[in-house]
Amino acid sequence: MKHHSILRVVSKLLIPPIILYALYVQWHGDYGPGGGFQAGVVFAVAFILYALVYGVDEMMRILPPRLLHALAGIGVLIYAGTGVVTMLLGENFLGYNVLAHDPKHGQEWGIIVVELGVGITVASVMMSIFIAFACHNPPIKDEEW
Amino acid sequence: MTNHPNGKTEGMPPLARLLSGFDKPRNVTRLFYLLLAVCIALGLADFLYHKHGYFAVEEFPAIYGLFGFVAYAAVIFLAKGLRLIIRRPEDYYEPFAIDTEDERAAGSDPEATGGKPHA
Amino acid sequence: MLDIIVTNLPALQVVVPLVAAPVCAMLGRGDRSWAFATLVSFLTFAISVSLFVAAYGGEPISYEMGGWAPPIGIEYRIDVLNAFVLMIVSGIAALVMPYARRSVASEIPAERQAFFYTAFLLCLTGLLGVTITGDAFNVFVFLEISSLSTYALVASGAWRNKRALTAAYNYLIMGTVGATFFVIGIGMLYMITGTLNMADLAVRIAEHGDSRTLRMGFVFIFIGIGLKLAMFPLHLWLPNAYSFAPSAVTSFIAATATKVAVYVLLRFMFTVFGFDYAFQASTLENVLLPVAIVAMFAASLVAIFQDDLKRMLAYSSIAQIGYMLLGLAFLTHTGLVATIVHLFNHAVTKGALFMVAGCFVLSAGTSSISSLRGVGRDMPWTTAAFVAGGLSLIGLPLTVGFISKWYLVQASLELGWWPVALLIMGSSLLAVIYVWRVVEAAYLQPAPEGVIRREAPLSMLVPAWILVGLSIWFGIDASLTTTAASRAADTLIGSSQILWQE
Amino acid sequence: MPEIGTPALVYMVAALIVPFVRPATLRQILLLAVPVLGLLTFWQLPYGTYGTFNLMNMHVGLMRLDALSYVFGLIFSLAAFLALLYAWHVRDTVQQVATLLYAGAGLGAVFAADLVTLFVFWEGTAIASVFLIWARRTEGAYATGMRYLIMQVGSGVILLAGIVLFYRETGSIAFSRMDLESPATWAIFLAFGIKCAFPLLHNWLQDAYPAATITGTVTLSAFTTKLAVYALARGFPGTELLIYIGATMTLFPVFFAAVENNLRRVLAYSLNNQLGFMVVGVGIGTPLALNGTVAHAFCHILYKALLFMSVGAVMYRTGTSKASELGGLYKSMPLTMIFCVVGAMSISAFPLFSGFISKSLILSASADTGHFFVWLALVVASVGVLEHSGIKIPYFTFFAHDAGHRVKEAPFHMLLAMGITAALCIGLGVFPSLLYGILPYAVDYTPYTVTHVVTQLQLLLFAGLAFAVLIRTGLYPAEIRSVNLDFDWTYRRLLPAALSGVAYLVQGTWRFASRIVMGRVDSLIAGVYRAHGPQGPLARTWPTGSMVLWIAVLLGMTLVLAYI
Repeated sequence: MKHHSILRVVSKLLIPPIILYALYVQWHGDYGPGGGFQAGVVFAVAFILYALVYGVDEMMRILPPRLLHALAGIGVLIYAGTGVVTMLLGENFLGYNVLAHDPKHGQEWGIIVVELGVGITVASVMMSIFIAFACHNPPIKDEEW
Repeated sequence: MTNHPNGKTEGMPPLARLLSGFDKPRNVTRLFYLLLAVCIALGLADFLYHKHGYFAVEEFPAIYGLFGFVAYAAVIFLAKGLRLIIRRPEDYYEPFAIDTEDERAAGSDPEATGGKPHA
Repeated sequence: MLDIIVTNLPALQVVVPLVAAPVCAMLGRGDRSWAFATLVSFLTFAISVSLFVAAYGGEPISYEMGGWAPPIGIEYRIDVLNAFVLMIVSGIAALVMPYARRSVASEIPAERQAFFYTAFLLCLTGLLGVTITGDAFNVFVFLEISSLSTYALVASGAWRNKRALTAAYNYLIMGTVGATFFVIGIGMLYMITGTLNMADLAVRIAEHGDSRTLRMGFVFIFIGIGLKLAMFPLHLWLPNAYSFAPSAVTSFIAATATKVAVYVLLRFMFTVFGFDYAFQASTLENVLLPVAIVAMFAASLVAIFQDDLKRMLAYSSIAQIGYMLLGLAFLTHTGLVATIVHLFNHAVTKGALFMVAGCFVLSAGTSSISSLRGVGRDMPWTTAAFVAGGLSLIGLPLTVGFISKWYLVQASLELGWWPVALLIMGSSLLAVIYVWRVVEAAYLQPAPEGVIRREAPLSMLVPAWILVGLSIWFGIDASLTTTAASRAADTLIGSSQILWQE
Repeated sequence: MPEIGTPALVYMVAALIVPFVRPATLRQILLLAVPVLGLLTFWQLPYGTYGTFNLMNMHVGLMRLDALSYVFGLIFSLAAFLALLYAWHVRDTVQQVATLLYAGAGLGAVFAADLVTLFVFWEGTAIASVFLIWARRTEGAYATGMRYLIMQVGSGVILLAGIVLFYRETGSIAFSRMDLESPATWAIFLAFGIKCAFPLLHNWLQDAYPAATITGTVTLSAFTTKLAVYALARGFPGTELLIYIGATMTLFPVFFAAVENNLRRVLAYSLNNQLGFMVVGVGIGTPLALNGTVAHAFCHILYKALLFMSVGAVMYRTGTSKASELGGLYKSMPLTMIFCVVGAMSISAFPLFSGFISKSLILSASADTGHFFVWLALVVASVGVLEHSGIKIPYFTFFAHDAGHRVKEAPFHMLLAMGITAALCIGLGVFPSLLYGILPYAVDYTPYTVTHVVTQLQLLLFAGLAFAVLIRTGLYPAEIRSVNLDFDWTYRRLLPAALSGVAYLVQGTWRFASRIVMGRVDSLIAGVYRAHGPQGPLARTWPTGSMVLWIAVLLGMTLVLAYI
């Protein structure tokens, strides 16, 4: 890919806006269209684009699969943890009302945190899947078939 | 008890030595007469006490004794007759019948019989 | 604190394994994740036992997710029936986990075990979620969680036999078809009623009355779940999935996954579609009854000719599912009791048998019946467990299998369908044949020379024997299971209108 | 001891453990401890029903403790202990486990409060006991065991059929007094009858007991038939039919025993004859008669075990139990001889021996109720008992012509077992109140009256005199190696012969028909295999397409149904 200078320059230019857009979708998910699922995918796309242009190894230097797996788990934990916190505060599971002094604020906080968890998980799972396909390092080698 | 007299008593357990004169013909005859005497005495004893029977026939003196004697003889003779009908050679139910198999298989002491070790 | 736990038990039932799954993935090493997952499975079992105790006597427990009231929010609704199923699922999981350590260690490389247990916990989450939820769409979601993780679990058999990958892929395709049918059905229901809550659905369907869309919806849901529960001609995914999956997985999903699907079918038939007796009855009588009877025979016959023990048991499972569907097809109280009792009994029996098969795989390296010759002498306890489980499969008195058959025969006689009763007994004879084939190989044939097979480790034997013990215990004293089943049948009938017209 | 439902459990658990206990001595000690522990489970328990639960809406009670079952439980435990002590030398775990299971099942059956439990243990005794025969490990023993098993399991199957019918008639499975008025009770009666060796159903007994191992026979003699007597006493007391069945039972074995050469078979016939007394007692059904039955069963188990033990000890040392091969053994085995004579005198009902105090109860009961001919039959049978068990067994074994066996005295543990049993026989004879005190009904009976003692002695001694006379005159039938026909001839010879005759006639047709049928069956199996075999269409699982096709078919079918 070294000689595809146009692709490299353009992608370098594109990646920051993509991430920014992903973050926008993420943080406006509570009252506008969007949310963790979409944001996660868009966010992952930025890194996948990077990997396509610069190679998977480069991407894995930033985000090793181990970290991605952990992030996927952490995302779920953030989601479920919110539910547990509301439970501990005396509401039902995922009953956000108690998260702030005002139920409306509570709902907002709750959604944002939950969506964050979703977003992290989706992004890291997307990237994991991409790496799994892109790396020629499957758990079962071709010769073994 | 008519069989080859065996005067030797050595090698026998002490208790057996005590009994060892038992099968001498002279002693067997003595024993027989002793039994006869006891029987007669028992028959006569019926006259000495008041019998409590369930049935009238029991009142007859020595009826139990006579009945025992007759019934015993009857059983023997009937059995002898029966044997004429039902007796068959030992291998009648062959194969797979225990009657002709080595009985030691049932768990005899292998030393004492000098036989082969069995189950 | 205790108060919080008690009020949130229904949520915890699902949340605990759900939260545990990612944690398990992050723990890394095999042993640590195993220990953690085992702990979680015990915890889950404890929760479901307390839920069962709470639901056994009184009213159904209702739990509102996120505090949103039922028709809009998601509701978890626990009555005797699903509390019973929850207990089966989590109980089997709690027994499979201790069993899994040695079995998994021999079948899956150490660095992958953490993910294996993660998938296992997710599968457990899914199955529990399907059972506990009172929301139709939520059923679909959890069904997918359990199915997806099951695909992964089946595929993880690939380290032992590469065909597991193909089996998992086939299962994925077929399972997805089933799930799609199911979601189409739910879509149709939503189209008509505008609600997804089961209780609310029932009310609105009753108000709405009969319509073609509704019937379409019913048929799609019926077929979709039929595939998930391996109803006879739709069973093709099952033998491969069961025989190529790792042993621990097989004993877990064989004992739980299809049972949960049967539960969903019961729930939709009675609680949701309580609207049209004649139509449902005709579907049951003309489709389910023949399908069930054919399953009892065809699958048993196939089992007779199989050489692989796990495969044989898999076909036997299909036949046993035939019994459960048969009880449902009777559409009487006794029939339902038979179905629910068999649900439990078969879970226990088949769980034990697949565990035994796993022991054979561990020690003999294979589960083919011809290579199990003479194994009765090398592995007496394992083989004895198989014999006891096999007796239950046949339905001998003093085993749970007998209790199920007893109720089935009784149900068929109540209706005067004595040919069906005869067929039930006839198919038991087929079970005698395929169980006997194994017993003959294990006890009567000489062991192949030079083969060393050691008795399975205690950690595997004990769970298998616990299940065998249960299958005998509840075969002798069936009062708990039959009473629970009878109450569950009462709830089902009470929640529907279809049987009222009788 | 904690309440554990049924003492059978102790035996079952022990049977599980025993095969794994090493060394052998520890195992023997454990074995001996089992009957003691079993006894402790019900020894001090107040009367009542224990271990009750609901089995599919039927009330099951594992242990019903009342006066009747208590006596039987006691004697069964005692018999199990003595048999195990006698078998101290046996190292064969098959026999040890079988003995435990058999005794346990016997106890379980005696305590069963309901018919289902009874059935389970009833079959248990059958299946466990056959191993005592098979343990001889010869082909003859195997065939005999099979015949025995068929009869015993047949009894169980008939019992089960009876129970099912009974349940359908009455809706209850409680085991209590029944009347012979429906097919159900007749079936149950027949099942009991087979195990009790009723005439024409008796051959399994004479067939099997001589075939078992030496120690096995001792065990066998105690449980099966007495269990049947118990079951009859529980279920059919006062059934008049039983009086005549019992009277026949006391008489006919006498003749067979007189000409039988195998001493263990002689004892089996004698066992049958003794059962007759008990059955008569059940048939009369008055408290006195039932007391007599129970007492006789109690004493009988002891002295019959003693006789089997002494003949067994002789067999253990000499390797044979045939009268024609034995004789003169008192010189080698004097103690065994004395114990044998004690057993012989007990079974012949000499005063001061246990038979005297129990048999008189039944005789008196029959006379009390005015059954003259029955009473007469019993008296004749008593003479017969003297003949084959009282005289023939000890005489031909220990006296008669010396067969030349010079062997050691029986091993110590056998002597000990025999000694204890002999002591019990005499003890019960001398102190009848020991036994009378535990009988189901209050006993108002004095066995030792002048009349009774004198008449009994007359009967026995004059009969003995007859024997002496016959021996001296050479009229007594000599012991000859032979097989004597009995009713088993019908199924061991007549039936096979008849079958082969019929088979010959039918063969032609059969061959013709079978060729066609077999052809059909073969093609059917082949067809089934084509469809269901590993390569058959029904076992194909890989094509996803066919699955989708099936979904379509099923969906279509259901939709069509939905729209009709």
